[in-house]
Amino acid sequence: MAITIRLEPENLQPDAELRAFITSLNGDGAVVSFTGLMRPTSKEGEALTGLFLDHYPGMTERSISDIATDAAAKFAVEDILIIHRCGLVLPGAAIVFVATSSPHRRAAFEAADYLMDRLKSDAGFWKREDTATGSHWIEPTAQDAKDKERWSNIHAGN
Amino acid sequence: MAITIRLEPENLQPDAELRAFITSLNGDGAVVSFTGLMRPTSKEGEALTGLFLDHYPGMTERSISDIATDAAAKFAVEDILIIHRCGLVLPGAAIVFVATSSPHRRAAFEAADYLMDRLKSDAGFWKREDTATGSHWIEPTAQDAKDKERWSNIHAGN
Amino acid sequence: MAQQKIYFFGRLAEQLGRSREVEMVEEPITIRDLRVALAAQAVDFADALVDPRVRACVDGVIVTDDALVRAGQEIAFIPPLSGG
Amino acid sequence: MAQQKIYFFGRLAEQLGRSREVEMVEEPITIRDLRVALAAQAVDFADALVDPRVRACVDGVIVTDDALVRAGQEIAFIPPLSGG
Repeated sequence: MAITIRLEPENLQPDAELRAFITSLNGDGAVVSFTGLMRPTSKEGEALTGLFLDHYPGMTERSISDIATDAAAKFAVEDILIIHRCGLVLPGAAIVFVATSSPHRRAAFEAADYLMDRLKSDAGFWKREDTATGSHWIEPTAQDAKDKERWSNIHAGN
Repeated sequence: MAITIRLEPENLQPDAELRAFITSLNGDGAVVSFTGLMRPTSKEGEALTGLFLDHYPGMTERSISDIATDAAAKFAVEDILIIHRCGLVLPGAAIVFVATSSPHRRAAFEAADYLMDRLKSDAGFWKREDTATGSHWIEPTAQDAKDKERWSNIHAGN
Repeated sequence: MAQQKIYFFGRLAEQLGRSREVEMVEEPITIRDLRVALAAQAVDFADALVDPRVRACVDGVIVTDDALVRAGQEIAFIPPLSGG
Repeated sequence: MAQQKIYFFGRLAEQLGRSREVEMVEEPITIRDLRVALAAQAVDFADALVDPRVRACVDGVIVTDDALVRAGQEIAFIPPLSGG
Protein backbone atom coordinates (compact mmCIF):
# COMPACT_ATOMS: atom_id res chain seq x y z
CA MET A 1 0.00 0.00 0.00
CA ALA A 2 1.50 3.31 -1.07
CA ILE A 3 -0.09 6.74 -1.39
CA THR A 4 1.81 9.35 -3.35
CA ILE A 5 0.69 12.97 -3.59
CA ARG A 6 2.43 15.73 -5.51
CA LEU A 7 1.75 19.33 -6.42
CA GLU A 8 3.30 20.10 -9.78
CA PRO A 9 3.98 23.78 -10.49
CA GLU A 10 5.37 23.40 -14.01
CA ASN A 11 4.31 20.63 -16.30
CA LEU A 12 2.31 17.49 -15.64
CA GLN A 13 3.06 14.63 -18.06
CA PRO A 14 0.43 11.90 -17.73
CA ASP A 15 2.37 9.39 -19.83
CA ALA A 16 5.56 9.66 -17.77
CA GLU A 17 3.51 9.45 -14.56
CA LEU A 18 1.64 6.37 -15.78
CA ARG A 19 4.91 4.67 -16.72
CA ALA A 20 6.47 5.38 -13.33
CA PHE A 21 3.31 4.19 -11.53
CA ILE A 22 3.17 0.91 -13.47
CA THR A 23 6.89 0.32 -13.00
CA SER A 24 6.50 0.68 -9.23
CA LEU A 25 3.73 -1.94 -8.94
CA ASN A 26 4.19 -5.24 -7.24
CA GLY A 27 2.12 -7.79 -9.14
CA ASP A 28 -1.17 -5.91 -9.32
CA GLY A 29 -3.19 -6.66 -12.42
CA ALA A 30 -5.37 -3.56 -12.78
CA VAL A 31 -4.39 0.08 -13.22
CA VAL A 32 -6.92 2.86 -13.77
CA SER A 33 -5.84 6.40 -14.57
CA PHE A 34 -7.70 9.64 -14.93
CA THR A 35 -6.28 12.66 -16.69
CA GLY A 36 -8.08 15.98 -16.45
CA LEU A 37 -7.14 18.38 -19.20
CA MET A 38 -7.81 22.09 -19.29
CA ARG A 39 -10.75 22.68 -21.59
CA PRO A 40 -10.34 25.61 -23.98
CA THR A 41 -13.68 27.17 -23.07
CA SER A 42 -15.50 28.06 -19.85
CA LYS A 43 -18.86 26.55 -18.87
CA GLU A 44 -20.40 29.64 -20.43
CA GLY A 45 -18.55 29.03 -23.69
CA GLU A 46 -15.95 31.83 -23.47
CA ALA A 47 -12.52 31.07 -24.93
CA LEU A 48 -10.01 30.69 -22.09
CA THR A 49 -6.37 31.74 -22.28
CA GLY A 50 -5.41 30.07 -19.01
CA LEU A 51 -6.50 28.65 -15.69
CA PHE A 52 -4.68 29.77 -12.57
CA LEU A 53 -4.72 27.46 -9.55
CA ASP A 54 -3.80 29.21 -6.33
CA HIS A 55 -2.94 26.97 -3.39
CA TYR A 56 -2.05 27.24 0.28
CA PRO A 57 1.21 25.33 0.78
CA GLY A 58 0.74 22.60 3.37
CA MET A 59 -3.02 22.95 3.60
CA THR A 60 -3.60 22.05 -0.05
CA GLU A 61 -1.36 18.97 0.12
CA ARG A 62 -3.15 17.90 3.30
CA SER A 63 -6.57 18.24 1.65
CA ILE A 64 -5.41 15.94 -1.18
CA SER A 65 -3.74 13.52 1.17
CA ASP A 66 -6.93 13.25 3.27
CA ILE A 67 -8.91 12.39 0.12
CA ALA A 68 -6.40 9.68 -0.82
CA THR A 69 -6.48 8.22 2.68
CA ASP A 70 -10.29 8.08 2.57
CA ALA A 71 -10.14 6.27 -0.79
CA ALA A 72 -7.61 3.77 0.55
CA ALA A 73 -9.95 3.02 3.48
CA LYS A 74 -13.04 2.63 1.26
CA PHE A 75 -11.66 0.52 -1.60
CA ALA A 76 -9.40 -2.52 -1.87
CA VAL A 77 -6.71 -0.65 -3.76
CA GLU A 78 -3.01 -1.16 -3.47
CA ASP A 79 -1.39 2.07 -4.69
CA ILE A 80 -2.77 5.57 -5.19
CA LEU A 81 -1.04 8.39 -7.05
CA ILE A 82 -2.42 11.93 -7.24
CA ILE A 83 -0.56 14.69 -9.04
CA HIS A 84 -2.23 18.08 -9.24
CA ARG A 85 -1.07 21.14 -11.07
CA CYS A 86 -0.78 24.47 -9.31
CA GLY A 87 0.00 27.82 -10.89
CA LEU A 88 -0.94 28.75 -14.42
CA VAL A 89 -2.27 25.99 -16.68
CA LEU A 90 -2.69 26.53 -20.41
CA PRO A 91 -5.56 25.17 -22.54
CA GLY A 92 -5.10 21.49 -23.39
CA ALA A 93 -2.55 20.92 -20.62
CA ALA A 94 -3.11 18.36 -17.86
CA ILE A 95 -4.50 19.73 -14.58
CA VAL A 96 -4.73 16.49 -12.64
CA PHE A 97 -3.54 12.90 -12.97
CA VAL A 98 -4.84 10.14 -10.74
CA ALA A 99 -3.82 6.48 -10.86
CA THR A 100 -4.98 3.53 -8.79
CA SER A 101 -3.94 -0.09 -8.78
CA SER A 102 -5.47 -3.22 -7.36
CA PRO A 103 -5.44 -6.96 -7.96
CA HIS A 104 -8.89 -6.69 -9.57
CA ARG A 105 -10.25 -3.95 -11.73
CA ARG A 106 -13.49 -3.07 -9.92
CA ALA A 107 -11.74 -1.51 -6.91
CA ALA A 108 -9.30 0.39 -9.13
CA PHE A 109 -12.15 1.90 -11.17
CA GLU A 110 -14.22 2.82 -8.11
CA ALA A 111 -11.29 4.37 -6.26
CA ALA A 112 -10.27 6.53 -9.23
CA ASP A 113 -13.87 7.66 -9.76
CA TYR A 114 -14.21 8.47 -6.04
CA LEU A 115 -10.88 10.33 -5.94
CA MET A 116 -11.95 12.58 -8.80
CA ASP A 117 -15.35 13.35 -7.28
CA ARG A 118 -13.70 14.25 -3.98
CA LEU A 119 -10.87 16.24 -5.56
CA LYS A 120 -13.34 18.25 -7.63
CA SER A 121 -15.15 19.48 -4.52
CA ASP A 122 -12.68 19.16 -1.63
CA ALA A 123 -9.17 19.80 -2.97
CA GLY A 124 -7.77 23.01 -1.51
CA PHE A 125 -7.45 25.20 -4.59
CA TRP A 126 -8.75 28.53 -5.76
CA LYS A 127 -9.22 28.65 -9.50
CA ARG A 128 -9.25 31.67 -11.75
CA GLU A 129 -10.32 31.49 -15.38
CA ASP A 130 -8.49 33.93 -17.65
CA THR A 131 -9.93 35.18 -20.92
CA ALA A 132 -8.58 37.70 -23.41
CA THR A 133 -10.76 40.37 -21.79
CA GLY A 134 -10.47 39.59 -18.09
CA SER A 135 -10.57 36.88 -15.48
CA HIS A 136 -12.82 35.60 -12.72
CA TRP A 137 -12.48 33.30 -9.72
CA ILE A 138 -14.67 30.21 -9.73
CA GLU A 139 -16.46 28.33 -6.99
CA PRO A 140 -17.51 24.66 -6.80
CA THR A 141 -20.66 23.87 -8.71
CA ALA A 142 -23.81 22.15 -7.52
CA GLN A 143 -22.82 19.27 -9.84
CA ASP A 144 -19.53 18.85 -7.95
CA ALA A 145 -21.42 18.63 -4.66
CA LYS A 146 -23.81 16.08 -6.19
CA ASP A 147 -20.95 13.97 -7.58
CA LYS A 148 -19.35 13.88 -4.16
CA GLU A 149 -22.66 12.85 -2.57
CA ARG A 150 -22.79 9.72 -4.73
CA TRP A 151 -20.34 8.16 -2.28
CA SER A 152 -21.99 9.12 1.01
CA ASN A 153 -24.40 6.19 1.24
CA ILE A 154 -22.41 3.36 -0.22
CA HIS A 155 -19.55 1.39 1.22
CA ALA A 156 -20.61 2.88 4.54
CA GLY A 157 -19.48 -0.20 6.39
CA ASN A 158 -16.13 -0.56 4.64
CA MET B 1 -15.90 10.57 -32.47
CA ALA B 2 -13.13 8.09 -33.24
CA ILE B 3 -12.81 4.41 -32.38
CA THR B 4 -9.38 2.85 -32.67
CA ILE B 5 -8.76 -0.87 -32.22
CA ARG B 6 -5.41 -2.63 -32.48
CA LEU B 7 -4.05 -6.09 -31.86
CA GLU B 8 -0.47 -5.86 -30.69
CA PRO B 9 1.66 -8.99 -31.17
CA GLU B 10 4.88 -7.69 -29.63
CA ASN B 11 4.90 -5.10 -26.90
CA LEU B 12 2.15 -2.91 -25.52
CA GLN B 13 3.38 0.33 -23.95
CA PRO B 14 0.60 2.00 -21.95
CA ASP B 15 2.48 5.26 -21.49
CA ALA B 16 3.16 5.76 -25.20
CA GLU B 17 -0.45 4.85 -25.99
CA LEU B 18 -1.79 7.30 -23.41
CA ARG B 19 0.40 10.08 -24.80
CA ALA B 20 -0.76 9.44 -28.37
CA PHE B 21 -4.39 9.28 -27.26
CA ILE B 22 -4.20 12.57 -25.35
CA THR B 23 -2.35 14.27 -28.20
CA SER B 24 -5.11 13.29 -30.62
CA LEU B 25 -7.92 14.81 -28.54
CA ASN B 26 -9.90 17.80 -29.61
CA GLY B 27 -10.72 19.78 -26.49
CA ASP B 28 -12.09 16.97 -24.31
CA GLY B 29 -11.44 17.43 -20.62
CA ALA B 30 -11.59 13.88 -19.25
CA VAL B 31 -9.47 10.86 -20.14
CA VAL B 32 -9.79 7.52 -18.37
CA SER B 33 -7.39 4.68 -19.05
CA PHE B 34 -7.29 1.08 -17.94
CA THR B 35 -4.16 -1.04 -18.13
CA GLY B 36 -4.43 -4.77 -17.50
CA LEU B 37 -1.11 -6.34 -16.55
CA MET B 38 -0.28 -10.02 -16.53
CA ARG B 39 -0.35 -11.20 -12.94
CA PRO B 40 2.54 -13.49 -11.95
CA THR B 41 0.25 -16.16 -10.49
CA SER B 42 -2.86 -18.02 -11.61
CA LYS B 43 -6.20 -17.83 -9.75
CA GLU B 44 -5.08 -21.01 -8.00
CA GLY B 45 -1.83 -19.40 -6.93
CA GLU B 46 0.60 -21.20 -9.27
CA ALA B 47 3.55 -19.18 -10.54
CA LEU B 48 3.06 -18.40 -14.23
CA THR B 49 5.85 -18.18 -16.77
CA GLY B 50 3.65 -16.76 -19.52
CA LEU B 51 0.17 -16.23 -20.89
CA PHE B 52 -0.47 -17.11 -24.52
CA LEU B 53 -3.36 -15.39 -26.29
CA ASP B 54 -4.44 -17.16 -29.44
CA HIS B 55 -6.66 -15.19 -31.79
CA TYR B 56 -8.57 -15.66 -35.02
CA PRO B 57 -7.47 -12.88 -37.39
CA GLY B 58 -10.46 -10.84 -38.48
CA MET B 59 -12.91 -12.40 -36.08
CA THR B 60 -11.01 -11.25 -32.98
CA GLU B 61 -10.71 -7.67 -34.24
CA ARG B 62 -14.42 -7.69 -35.08
CA SER B 63 -15.34 -8.89 -31.57
CA ILE B 64 -13.37 -5.98 -30.08
CA SER B 65 -14.73 -3.49 -32.56
CA ASP B 66 -18.31 -4.55 -31.76
CA ILE B 67 -17.67 -3.96 -28.06
CA ALA B 68 -16.29 -0.48 -28.77
CA THR B 69 -19.25 0.38 -30.97
CA ASP B 70 -21.66 -0.70 -28.22
CA ALA B 71 -19.81 1.50 -25.72
CA ALA B 72 -19.94 4.48 -28.08
CA ALA B 73 -23.71 4.02 -28.40
CA LYS B 74 -24.28 3.69 -24.63
CA PHE B 75 -22.08 6.50 -23.29
CA ALA B 76 -21.44 10.11 -24.27
CA VAL B 77 -17.78 9.49 -25.06
CA GLU B 78 -15.78 11.14 -27.78
CA ASP B 79 -12.85 8.80 -28.50
CA ILE B 80 -12.25 5.15 -27.68
CA LEU B 81 -8.93 3.33 -27.95
CA ILE B 82 -8.53 -0.41 -27.36
CA ILE B 83 -5.19 -2.15 -27.77
CA HIS B 84 -5.02 -5.82 -26.94
CA ARG B 85 -2.00 -8.07 -26.88
CA CYS B 86 -1.98 -11.33 -28.79
CA GLY B 87 0.69 -14.01 -28.70
CA LEU B 88 2.87 -14.70 -25.68
CA VAL B 89 2.70 -12.24 -22.78
CA LEU B 90 5.22 -12.36 -19.93
CA PRO B 91 4.43 -11.72 -16.24
CA GLY B 92 4.12 -8.01 -15.46
CA ALA B 93 3.62 -7.03 -19.10
CA ALA B 94 0.52 -5.19 -20.30
CA ILE B 95 -2.21 -7.37 -21.82
CA VAL B 96 -4.77 -4.68 -22.58
CA PHE B 97 -4.93 -0.89 -22.69
CA VAL B 98 -8.21 0.97 -22.97
CA ALA B 99 -8.68 4.73 -23.07
CA THR B 100 -11.82 6.82 -23.32
CA SER B 101 -12.34 10.56 -23.55
CA SER B 102 -15.32 12.79 -23.04
CA PRO B 103 -16.10 16.38 -22.13
CA HIS B 104 -17.10 15.23 -18.63
CA ARG B 105 -15.55 12.51 -16.53
CA ARG B 106 -18.62 10.39 -15.68
CA ALA B 107 -19.08 9.10 -19.24
CA ALA B 108 -15.36 8.42 -19.64
CA PHE B 109 -15.27 6.35 -16.42
CA GLU B 110 -18.42 4.40 -17.26
CA ALA B 111 -17.34 3.65 -20.81
CA ALA B 112 -13.90 2.36 -19.73
CA ASP B 113 -15.47 0.21 -17.00
CA TYR B 114 -18.02 -1.16 -19.49
CA LEU B 115 -15.37 -1.85 -22.14
CA MET B 116 -13.31 -3.90 -19.70
CA ASP B 117 -16.30 -5.94 -18.50
CA ARG B 118 -17.26 -6.69 -22.10
CA LEU B 119 -13.69 -7.42 -23.25
CA LYS B 120 -13.18 -9.83 -20.36
CA SER B 121 -16.09 -11.99 -21.44
CA ASP B 122 -16.64 -11.27 -25.16
CA ALA B 123 -13.27 -10.56 -26.75
CA GLY B 124 -12.35 -13.31 -29.21
CA PHE B 125 -9.29 -14.83 -27.56
CA TRP B 126 -8.24 -18.22 -26.29
CA LYS B 127 -5.88 -17.96 -23.35
CA ARG B 128 -3.35 -20.49 -22.16
CA GLU B 129 -1.55 -20.16 -18.85
CA ASP B 130 2.00 -21.53 -18.86
CA THR B 131 3.77 -22.72 -15.73
CA ALA B 132 7.19 -24.32 -15.27
CA THR B 133 5.52 -27.74 -15.27
CA GLY B 134 2.88 -27.41 -17.97
CA SER B 135 0.10 -25.29 -19.34
CA HIS B 136 -3.67 -25.19 -19.55
CA TRP B 137 -6.30 -23.34 -21.56
CA ILE B 138 -8.69 -21.17 -19.60
CA GLU B 139 -12.36 -20.39 -20.03
CA PRO B 140 -14.35 -17.32 -18.94
CA THR B 141 -15.26 -17.30 -15.28
CA ALA B 142 -18.67 -16.87 -13.68
CA GLN B 143 -17.35 -13.54 -12.34
CA ASP B 144 -16.71 -12.35 -15.91
CA ALA B 145 -20.29 -13.20 -16.88
CA LYS B 146 -21.56 -11.38 -13.78
CA ASP B 147 -19.45 -8.29 -14.52
CA LYS B 148 -20.86 -8.15 -18.02
CA GLU B 149 -24.42 -8.49 -16.68
CA ARG B 150 -24.00 -5.30 -14.63
CA TRP B 151 -24.67 -3.38 -17.83
CA SER B 152 -27.71 -5.27 -19.14
CA ASN B 153 -30.37 -3.37 -17.18
CA ILE B 154 -28.99 0.13 -17.13
CA HIS B 155 -28.85 2.72 -19.86
CA ALA B 156 -31.41 0.53 -21.61
CA GLY B 157 -32.98 3.55 -23.27
CA ASN B 158 -29.74 5.18 -24.36
CA MET C 1 -14.95 -33.27 -54.69
CA ALA C 2 -13.50 -29.99 -53.41
CA GLN C 3 -10.46 -29.66 -51.14
CA GLN C 4 -11.23 -27.48 -48.15
CA LYS C 5 -9.09 -26.00 -45.43
CA ILE C 6 -10.48 -26.16 -41.90
CA TYR C 7 -8.96 -23.86 -39.26
CA PHE C 8 -8.61 -24.45 -35.54
CA PHE C 9 -7.89 -22.09 -32.66
CA GLY C 10 -6.93 -22.21 -29.00
CA ARG C 11 -6.76 -25.69 -27.48
CA LEU C 12 -7.85 -27.26 -30.78
CA ALA C 13 -4.96 -25.65 -32.69
CA GLU C 14 -2.57 -27.09 -30.11
CA GLN C 15 -4.08 -30.57 -30.47
CA LEU C 16 -4.74 -30.65 -34.23
CA GLY C 17 -2.55 -28.01 -35.81
CA ARG C 18 -3.61 -24.63 -37.11
CA SER C 19 -5.43 -26.05 -40.14
CA ARG C 20 -6.21 -29.25 -42.02
CA GLU C 21 -7.04 -29.99 -45.64
CA VAL C 22 -10.17 -32.13 -45.91
CA GLU C 23 -12.60 -33.24 -48.65
CA MET C 24 -15.99 -31.57 -48.93
CA VAL C 25 -17.97 -34.71 -49.76
CA GLU C 26 -21.10 -32.75 -50.61
CA GLU C 27 -22.07 -29.09 -50.60
CA PRO C 28 -23.80 -27.04 -49.46
CA ILE C 29 -23.75 -28.97 -46.23
CA THR C 30 -24.98 -28.13 -42.75
CA ILE C 31 -22.38 -27.76 -40.01
CA ARG C 32 -24.09 -30.71 -38.31
CA ASP C 33 -23.51 -32.99 -41.31
CA LEU C 34 -20.03 -31.57 -41.88
CA ARG C 35 -19.01 -32.59 -38.36
CA VAL C 36 -20.06 -36.18 -39.07
CA ALA C 37 -18.38 -36.26 -42.49
CA LEU C 38 -15.12 -34.83 -41.16
CA ALA C 39 -15.08 -37.06 -38.09
CA ALA C 40 -15.18 -40.07 -40.45
CA GLN C 41 -12.26 -38.68 -42.53
CA ALA C 42 -10.02 -37.58 -39.73
CA VAL C 43 -10.19 -39.84 -36.73
CA ASP C 44 -7.84 -37.70 -34.62
CA PHE C 45 -10.22 -34.79 -34.57
CA ALA C 46 -13.46 -36.72 -34.25
CA ASP C 47 -13.58 -35.93 -30.52
CA ALA C 48 -13.27 -32.21 -31.13
CA LEU C 49 -15.96 -32.21 -33.80
CA VAL C 50 -18.59 -34.02 -31.76
CA ASP C 51 -18.08 -31.83 -28.68
CA PRO C 52 -21.11 -29.45 -28.66
CA ARG C 53 -19.00 -26.81 -26.88
CA VAL C 54 -16.81 -26.65 -29.97
CA ARG C 55 -18.51 -24.23 -32.34
CA ALA C 56 -18.18 -23.57 -36.02
CA CYS C 57 -17.29 -20.26 -37.67
CA VAL C 58 -18.04 -19.54 -41.31
CA ASP C 59 -16.22 -16.57 -42.82
CA GLY C 60 -15.26 -15.45 -39.33
CA VAL C 61 -18.77 -15.53 -37.84
CA ILE C 62 -19.90 -18.09 -35.26
CA VAL C 63 -22.82 -20.10 -36.72
CA THR C 64 -25.25 -22.71 -35.45
CA ASP C 65 -25.20 -26.35 -36.49
CA ASP C 66 -28.07 -25.67 -38.90
CA ALA C 67 -25.99 -23.22 -40.95
CA LEU C 68 -25.16 -24.25 -44.53
CA VAL C 69 -21.60 -23.98 -45.74
CA ARG C 70 -20.03 -24.29 -49.20
CA ALA C 71 -16.52 -25.21 -50.29
CA GLY C 72 -14.39 -22.09 -50.58
CA GLN C 73 -15.87 -20.40 -47.52
CA GLU C 74 -13.56 -19.94 -44.54
CA ILE C 75 -14.47 -22.66 -42.05
CA ALA C 76 -13.12 -22.91 -38.51
CA PHE C 77 -13.90 -24.90 -35.39
CA ILE C 78 -13.32 -23.10 -32.11
CA PRO C 79 -13.38 -24.08 -28.43
CA PRO C 80 -15.14 -21.75 -25.95
CA LEU C 81 -13.63 -18.25 -25.97
CA SER C 82 -11.54 -17.26 -22.95
CA GLY C 83 -12.37 -13.58 -23.32
CA GLY C 84 -9.74 -10.84 -23.14
CA MET D 1 1.80 44.53 20.85
CA ALA D 2 2.90 41.73 18.54
CA GLN D 3 3.37 42.07 14.78
CA GLN D 4 1.53 39.35 12.94
CA LYS D 5 1.49 38.24 9.33
CA ILE D 6 -1.92 37.44 7.86
CA TYR D 7 -2.03 35.41 4.63
CA PHE D 8 -4.58 35.54 1.85
CA PHE D 9 -5.36 33.15 -1.00
CA GLY D 10 -7.33 33.07 -4.21
CA ARG D 11 -9.42 36.15 -4.95
CA LEU D 12 -8.32 37.73 -1.66
CA ALA D 13 -4.63 37.44 -2.55
CA GLU D 14 -5.36 39.19 -5.81
CA GLN D 15 -7.20 42.01 -4.02
CA LEU D 16 -5.03 42.39 -0.92
CA GLY D 17 -1.67 40.85 -1.71
CA ARG D 18 -0.35 37.54 -0.52
CA SER D 19 0.13 38.72 3.09
CA ARG D 20 -0.11 41.74 5.37
CA GLU D 21 1.64 42.70 8.58
CA VAL D 22 -0.88 43.72 11.24
CA GLU D 23 -0.88 44.39 14.99
CA MET D 24 -2.31 41.78 17.34
CA VAL D 25 -4.02 44.19 19.72
CA GLU D 26 -4.80 41.47 22.22
CA GLU D 27 -4.20 37.73 22.44
CA PRO D 28 -5.43 35.08 22.59
CA ILE D 29 -8.28 36.44 20.55
CA THR D 30 -11.21 34.75 18.83
CA ILE D 31 -11.34 34.86 15.06
CA ARG D 32 -14.58 36.81 15.41
CA ASP D 33 -12.87 39.56 17.43
CA LEU D 34 -9.78 39.44 15.23
CA ARG D 35 -11.93 40.21 12.17
CA VAL D 36 -13.28 43.33 13.87
CA ALA D 37 -9.84 44.45 15.12
CA LEU D 38 -8.22 43.98 11.72
CA ALA D 39 -11.06 45.63 9.83
CA ALA D 40 -10.46 48.76 11.94
CA GLN D 41 -6.70 48.70 11.20
CA ALA D 42 -6.86 48.00 7.52
CA VAL D 43 -9.80 49.61 5.83
CA ASP D 44 -9.09 48.05 2.42
CA PHE D 45 -9.68 44.54 3.65
CA ALA D 46 -12.59 45.28 5.95
CA ASP D 47 -15.02 43.97 3.31
CA ALA D 48 -13.18 40.68 3.05
CA LEU D 49 -13.02 40.21 6.80
CA VAL D 50 -16.74 40.76 7.45
CA ASP D 51 -17.84 38.42 4.64
CA PRO D 52 -19.00 35.21 6.43
CA ARG D 53 -18.03 33.17 3.35
CA VAL D 54 -14.42 34.16 3.96
CA ARG D 55 -13.07 31.69 6.49
CA ALA D 56 -10.07 31.71 8.75
CA CYS D 57 -7.29 29.13 8.85
CA VAL D 58 -4.99 28.71 11.82
CA ASP D 59 -1.81 26.74 11.22
CA GLY D 60 -3.26 25.50 7.95
CA VAL D 61 -6.57 24.23 9.36
CA ILE D 62 -9.93 25.90 8.69
CA VAL D 63 -11.43 27.05 12.01
CA THR D 64 -14.73 28.54 13.19
CA ASP D 65 -15.13 32.12 14.36
CA ASP D 66 -15.08 30.91 17.96
CA ALA D 67 -11.52 29.59 17.63
CA LEU D 68 -8.84 31.31 19.70
CA VAL D 69 -5.63 32.39 18.02
CA ARG D 70 -2.32 33.68 19.40
CA ALA D 71 0.39 35.82 17.82
CA GLY D 72 2.97 33.62 16.13
CA GLN D 73 0.44 31.12 14.80
CA GLU D 74 -0.01 31.01 11.03
CA ILE D 75 -3.21 32.89 10.28
CA ALA D 76 -4.89 33.06 6.88
CA PHE D 77 -8.21 34.23 5.49
CA ILE D 78 -9.54 32.27 2.56
CA PRO D 79 -12.45 32.64 0.14
CA PRO D 80 -14.56 29.53 -0.69
CA LEU D 81 -12.44 26.76 -2.21
CA SER D 82 -12.89 26.11 -5.91
CA GLY D 83 -11.96 22.43 -5.60
CA GLY D 84 -9.54 20.71 -7.97
